[in-house]
Parts: sequence; structure tokens; C-alpha cells
Amino acid sequence: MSTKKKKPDAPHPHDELLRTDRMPHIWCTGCGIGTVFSCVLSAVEKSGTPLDDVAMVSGIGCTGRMAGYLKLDSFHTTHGRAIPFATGLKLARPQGCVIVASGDGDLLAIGGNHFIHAARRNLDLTVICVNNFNYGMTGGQLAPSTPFGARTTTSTQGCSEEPFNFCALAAACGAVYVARWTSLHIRRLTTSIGEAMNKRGFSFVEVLTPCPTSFGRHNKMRKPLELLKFYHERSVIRNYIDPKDAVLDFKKNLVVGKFVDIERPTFLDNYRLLNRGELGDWPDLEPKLPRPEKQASG
Amino acid sequence: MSTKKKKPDAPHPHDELLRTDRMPHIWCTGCGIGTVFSCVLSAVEKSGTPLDDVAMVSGIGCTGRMAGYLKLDSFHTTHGRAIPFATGLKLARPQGCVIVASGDGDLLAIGGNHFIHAARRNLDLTVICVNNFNYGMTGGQLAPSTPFGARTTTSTQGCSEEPFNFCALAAACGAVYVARWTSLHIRRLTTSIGEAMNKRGFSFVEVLTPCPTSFGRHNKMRKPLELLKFYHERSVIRNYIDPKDAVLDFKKNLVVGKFVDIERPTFLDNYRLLNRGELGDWPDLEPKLPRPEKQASG
Amino acid sequence: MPARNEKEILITGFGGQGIVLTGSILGKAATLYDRRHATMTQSYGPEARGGSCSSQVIISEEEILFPYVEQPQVLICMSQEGYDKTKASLVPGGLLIWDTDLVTTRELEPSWTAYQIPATRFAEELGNKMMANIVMLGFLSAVSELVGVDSLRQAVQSSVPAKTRDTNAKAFERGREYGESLLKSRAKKDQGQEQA
Amino acid sequence: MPARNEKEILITGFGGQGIVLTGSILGKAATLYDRRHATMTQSYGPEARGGSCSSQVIISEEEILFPYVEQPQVLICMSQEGYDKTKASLVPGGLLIWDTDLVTTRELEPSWTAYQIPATRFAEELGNKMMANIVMLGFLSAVSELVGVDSLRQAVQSSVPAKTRDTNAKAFERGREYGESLLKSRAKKDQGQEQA
Amino acid sequence: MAGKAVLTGTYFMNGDEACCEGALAVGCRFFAGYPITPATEVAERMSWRLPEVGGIYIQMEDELASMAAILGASWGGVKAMTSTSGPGFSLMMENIGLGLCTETPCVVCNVQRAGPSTGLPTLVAQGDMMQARWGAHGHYEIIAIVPSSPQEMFDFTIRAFNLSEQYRLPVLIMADEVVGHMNERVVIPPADQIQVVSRKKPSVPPDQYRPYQPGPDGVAPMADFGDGYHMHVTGLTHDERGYPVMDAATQEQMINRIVSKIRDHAHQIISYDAIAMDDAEAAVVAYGISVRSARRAVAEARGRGIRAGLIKLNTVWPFPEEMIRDLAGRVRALVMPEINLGQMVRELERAAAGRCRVRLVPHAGGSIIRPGAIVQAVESALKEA
Amino acid sequence: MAGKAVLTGTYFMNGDEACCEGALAVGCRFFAGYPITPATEVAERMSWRLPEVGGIYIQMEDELASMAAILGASWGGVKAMTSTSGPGFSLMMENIGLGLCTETPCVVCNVQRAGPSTGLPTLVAQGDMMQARWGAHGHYEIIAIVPSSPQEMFDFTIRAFNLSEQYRLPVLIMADEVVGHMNERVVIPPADQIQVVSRKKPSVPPDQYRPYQPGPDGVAPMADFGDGYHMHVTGLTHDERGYPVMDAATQEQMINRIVSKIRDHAHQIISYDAIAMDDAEAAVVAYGISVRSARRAVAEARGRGIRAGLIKLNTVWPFPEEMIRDLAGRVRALVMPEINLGQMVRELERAAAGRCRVRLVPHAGGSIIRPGAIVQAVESALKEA
Amino acid sequence: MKYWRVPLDLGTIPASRGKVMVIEERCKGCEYCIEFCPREVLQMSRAFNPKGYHFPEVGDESKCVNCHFCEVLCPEFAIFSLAEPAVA
Amino acid sequence: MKYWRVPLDLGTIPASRGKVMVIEERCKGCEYCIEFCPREVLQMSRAFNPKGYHFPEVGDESKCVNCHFCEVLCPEFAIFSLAEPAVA
Ligand SMILES: Cc1ncc(C[n+]2csc(CCOP(=O)(O)OP(=O)(O)O)c2C)c(N)n1
Ligand SMILES: Cc1ncc(C[n+]2csc(CCOP(=O)(O)OP(=O)(O)O)c2C)c(N)n1
Ligand code: SF4
Ligand code: SF4
Ligand code: SF4
Ligand code: SF4
Repeated sequence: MSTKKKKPDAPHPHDELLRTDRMPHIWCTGCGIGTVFSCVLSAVEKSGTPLDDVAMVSGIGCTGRMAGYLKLDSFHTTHGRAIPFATGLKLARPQGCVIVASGDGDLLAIGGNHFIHAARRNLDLTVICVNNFNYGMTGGQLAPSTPFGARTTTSTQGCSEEPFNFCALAAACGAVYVARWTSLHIRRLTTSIGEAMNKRGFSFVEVLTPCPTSFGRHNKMRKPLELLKFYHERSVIRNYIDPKDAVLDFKKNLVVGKFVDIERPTFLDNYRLLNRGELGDWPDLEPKLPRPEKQASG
Repeated sequence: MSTKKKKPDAPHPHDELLRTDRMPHIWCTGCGIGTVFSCVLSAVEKSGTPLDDVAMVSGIGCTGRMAGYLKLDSFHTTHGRAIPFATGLKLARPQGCVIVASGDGDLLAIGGNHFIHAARRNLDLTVICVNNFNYGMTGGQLAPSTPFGARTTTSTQGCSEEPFNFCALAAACGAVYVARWTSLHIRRLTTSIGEAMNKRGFSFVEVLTPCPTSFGRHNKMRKPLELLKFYHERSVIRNYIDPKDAVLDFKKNLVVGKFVDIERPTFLDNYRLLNRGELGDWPDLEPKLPRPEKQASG
Repeated sequence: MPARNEKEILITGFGGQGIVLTGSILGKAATLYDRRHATMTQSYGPEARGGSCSSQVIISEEEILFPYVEQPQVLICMSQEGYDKTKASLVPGGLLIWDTDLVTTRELEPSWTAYQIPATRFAEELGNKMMANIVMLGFLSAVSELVGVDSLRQAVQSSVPAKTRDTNAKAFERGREYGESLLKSRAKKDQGQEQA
Repeated sequence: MPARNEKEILITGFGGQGIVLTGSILGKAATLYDRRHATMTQSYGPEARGGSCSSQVIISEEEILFPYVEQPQVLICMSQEGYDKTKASLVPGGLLIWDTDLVTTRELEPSWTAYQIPATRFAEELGNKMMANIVMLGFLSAVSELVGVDSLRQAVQSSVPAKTRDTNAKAFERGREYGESLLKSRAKKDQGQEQA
Repeated sequence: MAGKAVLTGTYFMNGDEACCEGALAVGCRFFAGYPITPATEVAERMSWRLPEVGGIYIQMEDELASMAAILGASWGGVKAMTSTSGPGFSLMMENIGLGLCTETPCVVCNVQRAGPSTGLPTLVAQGDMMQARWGAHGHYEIIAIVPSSPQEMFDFTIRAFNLSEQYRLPVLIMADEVVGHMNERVVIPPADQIQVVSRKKPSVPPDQYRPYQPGPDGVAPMADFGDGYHMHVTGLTHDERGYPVMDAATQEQMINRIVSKIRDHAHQIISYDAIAMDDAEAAVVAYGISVRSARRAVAEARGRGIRAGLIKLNTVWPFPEEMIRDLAGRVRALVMPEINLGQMVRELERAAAGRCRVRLVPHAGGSIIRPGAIVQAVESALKEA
Repeated sequence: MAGKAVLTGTYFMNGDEACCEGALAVGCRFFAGYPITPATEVAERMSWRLPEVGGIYIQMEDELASMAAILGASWGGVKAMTSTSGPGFSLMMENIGLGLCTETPCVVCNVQRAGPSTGLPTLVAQGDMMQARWGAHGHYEIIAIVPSSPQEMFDFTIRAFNLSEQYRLPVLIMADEVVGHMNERVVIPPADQIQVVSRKKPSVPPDQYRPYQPGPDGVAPMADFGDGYHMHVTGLTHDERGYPVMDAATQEQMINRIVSKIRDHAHQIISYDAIAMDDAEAAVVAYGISVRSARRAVAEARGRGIRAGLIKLNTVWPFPEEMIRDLAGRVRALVMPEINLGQMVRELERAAAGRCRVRLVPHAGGSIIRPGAIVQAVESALKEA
Repeated sequence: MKYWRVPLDLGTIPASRGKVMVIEERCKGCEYCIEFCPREVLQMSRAFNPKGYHFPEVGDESKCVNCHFCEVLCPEFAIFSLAEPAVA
Repeated sequence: MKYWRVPLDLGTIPASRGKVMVIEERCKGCEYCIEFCPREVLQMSRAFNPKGYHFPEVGDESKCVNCHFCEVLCPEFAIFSLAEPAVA
């Protein structure tokens, strides 16, 4: 059989979940966002969640366009506000499975406050952060993920800020599931997204992706393949290590893995508990309680 | 000599730094903010910093009024924006010593994003957070500091969110100096504020204070003294422990202490370094560098 | 120029004294239990406690158009600052009441009916300084006929937390008794004067 | 209705082909080196790469009032979509240029002067597909007299990163040579036809 | 639970509280907010009232988040609101814009205090009236309702929700500190006397559903998350499928839709009362708390033999241009008291188009306008005129 | 370093770049921003140009922070600016209000794109014109400048800084995507030909300094952090000492000060050009990129014998009411092209007060207005009139 | 209930003699100074100040060691101590 | 440079036979599928698609084991494999 013909005789297996009338998507040649999206689709299919109950919320950015290609209820909101929008969506329809997919700038530059508070509250959201180490959509500026010294259009002499370790931040704020992969770890990534969807509480999956057009171009990795190979070569898997030790050091290792997978009541669990009055009174502050050991001079 | 006369014959030792024409201040009977302010004044005096070079920036809230009582250059900004305002102030006048003093809601609810990014960038600011476990100014609502189960005017059945551990968050984001005291630890607090002012980089001092009017009232601790005694009895000092272990458990301990005191180049150090081109090129991404150990299947 | 039939009451004091609650209890008594019209507006500063604070109540048989008190017929002062700032607005023939320990009045307009009561002290004696406002309401119920006393009692009961109803009732009656006895002694004095 | 003396040039293609840079080099050549007036406006979509993109240049002896190209005298197409969308706007007698591998033209308006050049392929051969636009500019310099060729050379040199100046110069000359030889062979053909 | 939602009866409550009861009565079951004087009481009451009726209160980290959350909740199929005051209102603007662009029903209650900036947090103003119309970037139309009493806080909140559901957009309640904090009688009717409008749902199968294809009323039916319509919603310029399309033609179509649904129904949306207008030579045009000053002023003016009347605006946006244009042809002067230095009066001037005198009674804020100032303005306007 | 600040010479640059060069030339040494199309080029250029002249560029976490940071920098004694587009502009509003209330000089450049919401990020509109005036809560006045070419981006940015320093307030540059992205000749004059205004400093000893006591020009001298004046600055209503005072009287005093310094100097601030107006029967009133359409339209109209002229507004706020009122008495029609559905035209209508016809040439955005549409509007307005 | 009265930093305070000054009208009656004074120098007044608060009065003045604890702790800047030449 | 061609999860992939399908007009020529195909089934076309990209062509079709790696990795949904009855 020849594959030379232009149209294959079967549709792409993901076409069901794709707004095919919007293909090709806007992402550049070799951009990792498409791969991440592909993994999301696989995870959604495998999860067995009724499709009507899955929603995706994105902010603004290259990654933010993901929602627009998913043929499910999908919301492309404002820059930085995907998480609070998703908060309302989820609380209004608790049986729904709400996936937030957005860029690192969207989720953690302008959106950083919502991120930390949602993690703290343990809102039942699955947050997928595509980390391409810069702001793709606006042409490649410095982001809170940009490695120290890396060049971007607003750090032409090198970035003078230390980046965040997003996984460590998520964990520090209370996320119950935290994993990081590159966009080449397609099977592990798909598994993590699936686990995150099934997890009750704030789950966070970071994906390191090539942005050849911007990050690559300014850092001598213009070719998509070079970037992806670089990630591949440098990434090392260290499951369950403390995410603050899971450093991204471009000169050495890019540590990936599943770092956190714990249980903690969600916002709604606690809300219901308290509003049924089931928790009982908040402990009196009066010092009737057993006293802690005191130091001689406190 | 009698102390019965109404006016003492000497001025209060802090009157020099106080806008005495604005006394009495707005804080309630027994509110800890006044004590913290008193410690700030002591620290400023002791620091030896030329007074013209000290500025205070506050946001909005009961604590936010601090700037208005300090007879130095002082800025009362908008709710949540004290840190970015201070960022501009400091970068415009790097020789100045900029103290940010504000409430936990201001700095870490609405202002949370600026907080984490300023810590990440290691901006040379001294941030004093008065944590009274609720929003004082607006009458005592739930804050990101409110203990789980505690009552406030917007959590009359008990707070259903886990609070942040601000010290842990600051440390996780890169603060170089992190300490927590209660407003009764007046000498240690004064010392910490002084150390923080002298520290180059993002310093964070959290002070647990009584808000009898709001937090106390809703949690059976209406009397200022009761609250202050409670803090005193429960607080235990654990210097240099990992701040994430420095928990505030109202049933057991309120862990205080100086947790972090490290060195890290400030934003401006790095900015100057890079813009003088002294750092040299950002490492090529091309895999010319020594390769890390790879796992069999990455 | 208050519209006919409008009774204007101004209550001034500090934040934390329950000034606003006092006004609202008064308005509630008039509206819900006396079935008249009432508005209560408030004015307060940024301070949670200790800032100057006032509550303006208008009670009327008709719909109230303008809700601000301009020339109160009744002025209740629970702080010196409040008294100093507002006394000039009290109409001739108006009713002035102040807290003995918190306000020092000097020359009073002779046409005024003027009373003082150590409401805060009474409240302290009853165990909670914060109930001075309820003492004051009890007192007001004795020395004026703004609203029905039972309406006021009901309004107090339905406005305070369930747990504090009894003590508040006591505070109310303490004020009322003090008012009644004051009236009696005044009446006696007046009589005495007349007789003299 | 372009004002007299205004030359309108429309360049269309995909994001990533350097369409905007092409327009800006052209405008720069006219403004800074030919000392005429020029405006360059751009239109592009949200895509960093691959979205349709155009650059509109007006060159004039006088101040340019309105900066949009309405009826281009020159149309350069580096994508099929760009060609399809804009070909109707090219004036009769206009100059049409396209990239051989990226655009398929069908019936051409007979009054047009039409050329094609495998600019992308040439650029790939020179080692970087991204220089197709510079090849195109070289070609344009040969087949039109919009701006002085040295002006254009200078504008190219001052617009590209220092490190890439040599390769860009090569790309430019590659396009220019192709244009010149094309002109020659056409001239021959025309001559031939005349002679025939 | 229904019983707890509509607290039929008579109350002495403040406007903030009445706003909550109106919202609950018309079916609001989600509130996301952030405390701010003088709107805090709305959040506070919602925080304990919502759990009583099975709804959810969440205090967000700021007003940006609050606004975004109610949009999300609305797409989750739940009637949602937030409340704030000036500083928070400024922060909400970007996401109010998202609500307008994505045609998301919800209600925002701004209890105005004096600005600019932090201003006078506890004191009244009407300084955000133009901001209500123009505070977000880009072009749109908006609906803004202005209550002048606690009872209207109840009644108009119901109307705000109904309009938001009917026309699919965020509706603004432009209250103010005095209306919010003033206590007055509030009558809550029986549940069956409360008109409840809910968004029109799609009636076509999912594959035929076009989320931005307006019906004959100019409004598109709205599917909620979970209804199985698999719609896409974006703040980018989008076509009737909801897909982003980046061109001027789609932009025009979209903007015209969101603008026309208001402009074309302006007469249904606009609400005002004419009081003592029959023989009026001068009309006081007032809104919000200034209506209360104006009512007394008109009474006083009449008492002094001046033929003054009152137009009480219950909605300010869309602005009742036609009515004012007519009116300007019939009276000699229009007088507008505002607790700002001239905002809605500019619309009055514009609509009057020189047909009669237009006078502002300005007030910088901190207290409400004394009736005397209005009477004086009416008098002098008539003298000049 | 001075040499690097003023790049005297002739360039073919776009408006965003020219804006940077204007800022640097007039002494801007601090930029805090957040990328957004189509204003990103301003930030990008500033990021490498500022270190060259000893200034600081910082990319903040969002626009809220960017705006707050430039206010801080201004109080640190440095001329500061930020740039953004619609969504970011919406987010900046609260802190623009702080700047107005605290009278802080700085410059905000909004390169407008089509909205509402995310809209058409890469395409032009003039949809934020009213937002510029009314986008923040509370009452105030503002200065907004509107360039129509890259050269004006350079020149007007200089003027924006000078006005901001002179009148102590944030000044807005209301550019648009086409002006921002269009390349054209830009001439940068020698440094000594650039007018530089800097804030007036106090001349009294610190204990006599009243940071909000206006001088005869209505503007108070400004001390910077470190000058030893130990001033207090607050967004609360404040008296002349800068102290918060929470009453209506102080509110009135403060608002009047911040409003009057603009209103009283409106004639110095307002700038416009009259082109072919001498014998004009119809005036096209245009601003920003639409000036370019209008210029061609007027030329075309004249070509067809129509006596059209052009009023080119270089500033839109404060609005040139008097000039328009006069004009409306002299021409038969005013025609305004705007890339929105009618914003500044409302001011035109208001100022014209019925004295002549006022016509809008609306455009929803995504492209600039074709001259033909303007010519047609002029023609039909004159026919009707 | 007295055991916790040891001020947190007592050890570091030099023992000397002091004089306590009260700025009565600034006081809001929180009682902190009274309660946490390591020497029990202070007691509450029965009188109200103009704001309606009771304020501290000096009881046995001779006990004051000028530790400044009340001074720094007082949220109102209403009390301070001055060094007094050590007597007896 | 071939050592890293082992796909990350190769161990878990069942060996079977597949048929690769390319949706040429969706392809943007990143070469990921070609480079990371564990069996080197694919190669780059010389032709351009309408967007101007080269796209993958199947070289030795018989080598495809239907691992779906190209399918999931492709950012463009431009390539996929289907199970083929095992031959030979
Ligand atoms: C309020 C606001 N500010 C700025 C922008 C411009 N903007 C759009 S996307 C983006 C950042 C994109 O970066 P990231 O979130 O990392 O996503 P990516 O494009 O890299 O996937 C910015 C700054 C905007 N749309 N809205
Ligand atoms: C944008 C904005 N939102 C809300 C407010 C109202 N507000 C003023 S202070 C405050 C919170 C105060 O709490 P915190 O920061 O903890 O300080 P505290 O008063 O407890 O010292 C709030 C919500 C505001 N001023 N501005
Ligand atoms: S700019 Fe970068 S992130 Fe955006 S689509 Fe292109 S490669 Fe991907
Ligand atoms: S409300 Fe609380 S925080 Fe605010 S001044 Fe009073 S006690 Fe202090
Ligand atoms: S600590 Fe200060 S405010 Fe408290 S009682 Fe003593 S003097 Fe008064
Ligand atoms: S991975 Fe997809 S886009 Fe990339 S070359 Fe292969 S088929 Fe084309």
C-alpha cells in the first residue's frame, strides 16, 4: 500500500476530540505545545471521564490556545485568570473535571497569585503548565521560568533574575499532585495527566517544551530538533524527590519526575464539612488547652 | 516626683520619628500594630542608617496606616501594591533603605504575586508583615492567614481553607532573611528588623499580633490581654529550623524564630553584572557541555 | 427644614461603642414594631475602634425623602468630640442626652431638655462596657416618647446575639429605671419649684 | 486612489518568512538612502510562525498621508494564501513577483509584468531558508526601479544582525543575478519575437 | 431550601443586606468576592446565607479573581455575583470586559465610595458612573442600574439578574455607600411574586449549536458546561461558532452583536420615574442616593412656588437619550445633582443638544447633596434661562 | 551616556521605537512593564536601551505591578514610564488613580488594539479613548496625547513627560497599533533642541514643606525620596500636608486641586492643528491614526470641490470644548472618524450643543478607516445640513 | 498566672533606676504595660481619659528599673521611662 | 548521534505491525517523527506542502511496529499509525 497519496483513508485517532475545522493550529514548527495537547487528548480518552463532564480552561498565550482546539466545553479566558475562572466553573459544577492548561507566564507571572492560593485551598483542578522558558505568544520575552543568564528579547544581555522552580512552589503551597516531564516523555506525561485528572485536589503537571521560535532562536537552538534532543539528553527522572531539589540546570540536569502524590481534603470537602457544622467548634483560644512546653525565656 | 500630672515634662523618645500631630493613631486598644511600629522605630534608630535614606511603603489595611505615622519619607499606596511600588522606589534610589510594612492580607492575599516575585528576584527590600490572622481594616474577614476552623465575619461556621505559612512561602521563593516573632517579642523583633534592614536582598519579618477587635472578638478572645498572653504562652522559639516546619498550630505551638539568613546576589547586583557584560555568554544550549549521566530510558 | 412629622435623632460617639447598632435598633423599633417609617444612616471613619462615629435616625409617619439629619430634635452624645461637633445642630427645645463620664457640657441652650447618664459606667458595672448603648436606649425610652417602649425592647432583643439577650435586657432596664427615677426627681423638683 | 507619485508595494507571506523585515528594508532604503518618503505598515495574526502576514510599503516624493496600500503597483507573494487574497488588488500594468515553490498562479492579468523566483529554494541552498526574503529583495532590485540598488544593499546591511551580513549579501546578490539573467533572457526572447 | 432563599416578610435592613436577599431570591447561588468598604456587608451576608440555600461563597485572593470566578460559575450554569467598591471595581474591569465579550450573565454590585484611589473608604460618592460605562478597554455597551433605597437594592438586584440572564452580559448595580449602609424598611414578597428570568438554553442538537448565533431577540441561547454542547468560549474576536477569527469583518460582526442587543432593547431596559413632571418648567434628573436629595428639593421648590419636577433614573446605562432629548424640548432647564464633579450630566448635555439649559449640582463626595443646593440650582437655572 | 540618550539623526523606525527614543531623550531612566502586543516593542527596546544610559528596565509580574513600580520610581526622583495595550491598560487603572491622587508624574503609553477583552491582539483600534478619561474610579481629570505617526510618537512622548512633570500626574499616550508598528522617517534633533521640563522642587526648609500646597500655577512642588523632606504620600483623601483627613471638606479641596490644575491650564495643554480650515464648511475632527485617513479624505474632498477641512487633535483630554463650540458655530457639519463605535464623538456632540450636525464615521477595528468613508460622511452631512 | 510575667528578654536588661512617664491622652487602656511590667510598677487608673479609657498610673515608682519594656511594648507611644540617678 | 534514539518508553510497547498515515497538509516539518521513530520508518520529503514545509514520507513501511510514538509526539496531529495484520 502506498502512503504517497495526500489524504489518508482513516481520520486521525484524535480527530474526535479536535476542532479539526481549526487545523492547522497556530503553533510553530516543532513547538512542544502540540505534543502536550496530544498527550492531554490521550489522557482524556483513557481517563474514562464522561466527555460532557470534562472542561478545559486556558489563559492567554501560545499554550492558552489549547482550549480552542479541544472539541469539549472549553474556555479561553484572560491573561492570568484561567485558575480563578476555573474555580468558579468547578465550584458551580463539582461533578465536572476541570483541566487548566496554560503557559508559565500566564499561570505564574501574571497569574501567580491565583496559582498559589488555589493550591493552598486545594481546589480540585488539574493544572497543566507548559513551560517553554519564555513568553512565546508575545515574541519571546523574559519569563519567571527563564534561566539565569538566558537571552530573551527583554534580556538581550542575559536574564538577571533567578527563575522559579514551579514544582517546588506548587508543593510549598499545598498541591497534592506534582509532576514534571518534557514534551518528549509522552507516555509518562500522559499517565501523569490522567493521574492528575483522577486526583481530588490541586494537581500540577509541568511540561518542559521546546519553543524554537523564541527561546531557541535567542539561545542558539533555533532548530526544533536540537532543542528537543537537548531536553531529552539532559533530563533525568527522579521520582518522589523533594521538588525543591528537582532543579532545572541547563548546564547539568533537567530533573523530571513525579514528585508529590498525597491526600488532603479539597476546598469543597472542608466547605461542606464546616457548613454542615460537622467540625464542631473551632478550639477556644482561651488557654484551657494543655500547655506546650515553654522555654525559660520565651 | 509625681507622675500624676497630665503631660510628662519630656517628650516620648520616639516622638522624633512620629508624626505626633496625628496621634492618637487609628489602631484599636491593644492592637499589636502599634507595638510593631514601636519596634520599627527602635530598629531604624539603632540601625544608624541616615534618616533621609529610610523610606517606608505600606499598602492598605490597619497595618498599612503605619507609613502615615512615620515622620520619614513614607508612602501609603494601594491595596496589595506596596511591594511593586517599593520596587520602583528602591531601584530609582538604590542607596535608600526601603521598608515595606503591611498586613498579611495586603501582602499575601491581593499582593501575593508581587511578594513571591520580589522574593524570587531578591529585590533589596525589608518586608514586615503584621499577621493578625484576618483582615482588620474591613472588619475581620477570612484571610490567607486565618487558621483552619477559625471564625471570621466571612467564615462564621469556621474557616474552610488551610492558611499559608508565610515564612515557608518566603523562603521557598528565595528570601534571604526570614524571621517570625509575636508582638510581645519586642527585643528580638527589633533585632530582626534591624538585621533585615542591613541585609542586602529580600528580607521578611512576620509578626503575629493581637487583633482583639476582630479576630479576638470572633474567637472568644475579645480582651487584648488574653490574646497577647495566648501568643506569649504558645510561642516557642526554634531558630534556623526549616520554616516549613515552623507551624502555627493554635492548639499546640506557635513556632517563632529566625529561620533563614543567607546570602544571594540581589536583582540589582545581577542586573549590573549582566549589563556590564561581565557574566560572559549564557552557556550555549548546544550539547557541547559535559553530558550528565543518563538513565537507560530517560 | 425637616418635613412635618419627621423626628430627627442624632447619636454620636466612638467606633466600638455600638453607635450604629443603637440607631438601627431605634429605627427597627419604629419600623417593624411601631409600623412607622424610619431611616438610619451612619457616618464613621477608617478606625475600627475609637474613631468618631455617628448614627442618624429619622422617624416619621410618612415616607422619608431625605435620609440625613439636619436639625436633630434629639441628640445623644457618647463622646466629647461628638458633642462638640454636633451640639450646635440641636433644635431649640430639643432633647440632649450625654454620657456623664465621657462628655463635659458647658453652657446649654436653655430651651433644651438636657439629661446625663453614666451609661458606660453602668455597663461596666453590668460586666460589659460595650452595652453602654443599650443602657442609653433604655434611658431614652424613659425620657422620650420617640418609639414605644415595648417596640424598643423587642428591637433590642431581636438585634443582639442570642447569648447576650438577658444581659442586654438588664442593661436596657438599668437605663430605663435610671431615666424614670430621674424624671421623677425632676418632676418633684419642678413641683418643689412650683410650690416654692 | 493613491496620490500621484506614490508607489504602493504589497508583500505577502507567512509569519517567519521575514515579510515585515522585507518591507522595512525597502522603506528604509527609500527613506534613508534615497531620501524620499516611505511608510511601512504590517498586518499579521496571532501566530508567531505560519500565520498569514503582509507588509505594505508606500514610497513617494511627497509626504504620505494615508499609510495603507489600496491598489499596489507591486505585489510580492511568498505564500499561496497571500497570493489568492491579494492578487485582485494589483493594478493593471502592475508588477507581480512570486516564489516559485510556494505559489501557484493561474490566469494572470495580461497587463501585469509577472516574474517568479524560487527564492526559498535559493535560500535553502545558501544554508538558511529564512533568507528567502533577502533573495527576493535582490531580485526586486533587478526587475524594478523602486529604489536604488545601492540604497537597498545598504538598507539590507544595516538591518540584519552583524554576524549574518555576509550571507545576507550573498542572498541579495543571488536574487539580483537571477533577476538580471531573467531580464536578459526575456529581452532576448522579446528581441527574438520581434525578429521573428 | 427554597424557603430559606426568599425570606418573605418585612425587615429593617441596610442596602447591602437587601442586595443579598434580592440575589438569593432570584436564584443566585454563587458569590466570589473580596472584602471592601462599603460593600463588605454584601460578602459577609452571602458567606452565611449561601450555605443555607445550598450555594457557595468563596472569598478570593483579590477582585481580579472574584470577577473571573463568577464568570466561570456562570458558565457552570449557576447565577453568580460579586460586590465591590471603587478600587476593586477598577481591578474587575478587565474581566468585566471578558464577560461582555463572551456574553456571560452575572451581576456586579459596586457600592461606591469617594475616590479617586483609596479616597474616603467609608464615605459616599457617585464617582464611578462613567467608569461603569467606559472602564474596560474596547468598545461595548453595558447595563447599569442605580438603586436609591434598601428596598430598591432588593428589587433592582432581582432586575439586574433578570437582565443579565436575558441579554447575556454582566449587569452592574451602581449603588453607593449611603444606599448600602442606610437601614430602612425592606419588604420581601412571597416567592411566587418574584419574577425570575433565566438564560435561554439551546434547543438544537449539539452539532448544530452556534453559541454566538443570536436569536430573533439578538441574543444567542447559552449552553452551560456539562450540557453536552462542547462549545468554545473566548475573549478573542470570535465568529458565531465561538471560534477566534482575526479580521475586521468578524470584529465588526461581534461588536455589533454585543452593542446591538443593548441598543435595540434600550426602551425595554431603560427605567425611570417621572415625579411632579406634568407642569414642570425645570426637571431635576437624579439617580441613586441623590434621588433622595432631589425628592426633598422638588418638594421644597414646589413649596416656594417653583414648578420643578423630578426624573428619577433607575437605570443610567444605556442612557435614556431619547427621553432626555424630548424633555429638553419641553422644559427650560435640566438640573442634575451628582456626587462627582460632572459625569452623567455630560450625557444630559449631549442628549439635550442645546435645547435647554443644563446645570450640574456637583459634590466632591463624603456626604450626600443637601436639597438646598438643588433648589438653588433650579432657581438660578430658571432665572438665567 | 548623554550622547547615547539622544540619538540625534534620521531613522526609519516604528512608532514603538520612536516612543522609546523620545522617552530617553527627555530623561526617562526607569521602565517597568509587561509584554503585550502591540506595545511589546516599547518594552523590548527599553530593555537594552536603558542600561546603555544608566537607567533600569524591569519586567514586572503583571501590569498592576508595572504601574505601581513607575509611581515608586517617580517618587525615587527618576522619570519613569510603562507601556501596554488594552488588557494591561485596564489592569493599570487602579494605580493610575493612585498616581492621580498622589500627583505623581509618569507616562503610560497605551498602544491600542481592538477589544473588548483579548479581541484582536495584533490589529488596530481606538477603543480605549473613553477609558483613558474614565477608566479609574472616582473623579479626576487626565491628560491624553494622541500621536498619528512615528515622528509624533517621538515628539509627543517628550511632551507627555514634560506635561507630567509640569502638572504632576500620569500622562497617557493613546497610540494605536498602526502608529506603533508603522515604520516611517523619524528625525531626532540634537540634544540641546529638546525641551526638558522637570518637576518643581520645594524651596522651603523641610519643616515648612507642604507636599500638596499648590503654588501659583496650581501645582505643588514635589520632593523626592531622599531629599530630606520626610513627606507622607497617600491615596487616601489628604490635606495639603499630605495627611489623610476623612471628611467632605478635605475631599472637596483635594479633588478641586487635582481637577483644577488641568481645567485651569486646559488652553496650555490642549494642542490641535487646523488644516484647510479657512473656508471650510465641514470639519473633519480626527485624532491618532485616523488623522491619516482624514488627511487623505480632506484632500480627496477638496479635489471634488467639497470645502472640507481638518482639525487634527494632538491631545484629546482635556477635550477642547471651547474650540469645538466655536467651530460648531462656524461650520455646517463636524465629522469624526474613530476606530470604535463612537467615543470622542460624544464629546464633540456635547460641545457642539446642537449648533451644527455631528457625524460619526465608526469602525469596529481591525484596520484603519478608508478615506472614502470619511468623504462620503462629509458629503452626506453637508447635504442633510 | 504570674509565671509568664518574665519579659521575654529580661536577661539582657541592665538593672538601673528609672522614672515612668505616661502620656495619658494617648493611652487606650490595653493594660499591656501594667501586665507585662517585670516590676509591677503600674496600676490602672479609675479615671477615664478624654477618649474614655482608663490609663496606667505609677504605683510604687521606686521599683522601676528603667527597662523600657513598657515603652517599646505600648502600642500607643503613651508611656516611657527615663533613667533616674540610682538612689539608695 | 544515534544512541538516544531509543524512545523513552520503548520497553512498554508491544511489537506488532503497523501502517503509518501522514496528513501532509497538517505537517509543519519539525522532523520529530522522523528523528524519534524507533524503527527509522520515515524520511523527509523533498516536496513542499501548501504551507511550504517538507513532510515525512514512509521509507521502509514494513519496519513500522505500530508503536504510535510518532502519533503522540507529532505536535500537528499530522501522522498516525494503524494496526496492520502481522505479515511474514
Ligand atoms: C493583561 C495582559 N497582559 C499581557 C498580555 C500579552 N500576553 C499575551 S500571552 C503573554 C505571555 C505568554 O507567555 P506564556 O504564558 O508563558 O505562554 P506561551 O505563549 O509561552 O505559551 C502575554 C504577556 C495579555 N494578553 N493580557
Ligand atoms: C483593591 C482593594 N480591595 C479591597 C480593599 C479593602 N481593604 C482594605 S484593607 C483590606 C484588608 C486588610 O487586611 P490586612 O492586609 O491583613 O491588614 P490589617 O488591616 O489586618 O492590618 C481590604 C480588603 C481595598 N482597599 N482595595
Ligand atoms: S512562539 Fe514558541 S511557544 Fe509559541 S507556538 Fe511558537 S514555538 Fe510554540
Ligand atoms: S481592627 Fe484589629 S488590626 Fe485593626 S487596628 Fe483594630 S485591633 Fe488592630
Ligand atoms: S501599654 Fe500604652 S496604651 Fe496600653 S495601657 Fe499602657 S500606656 Fe495605655
Ligand atoms: S512530527 Fe508531525 S509535524 Fe513534525 S514532521 Fe512529523 S508529521 Fe510533520
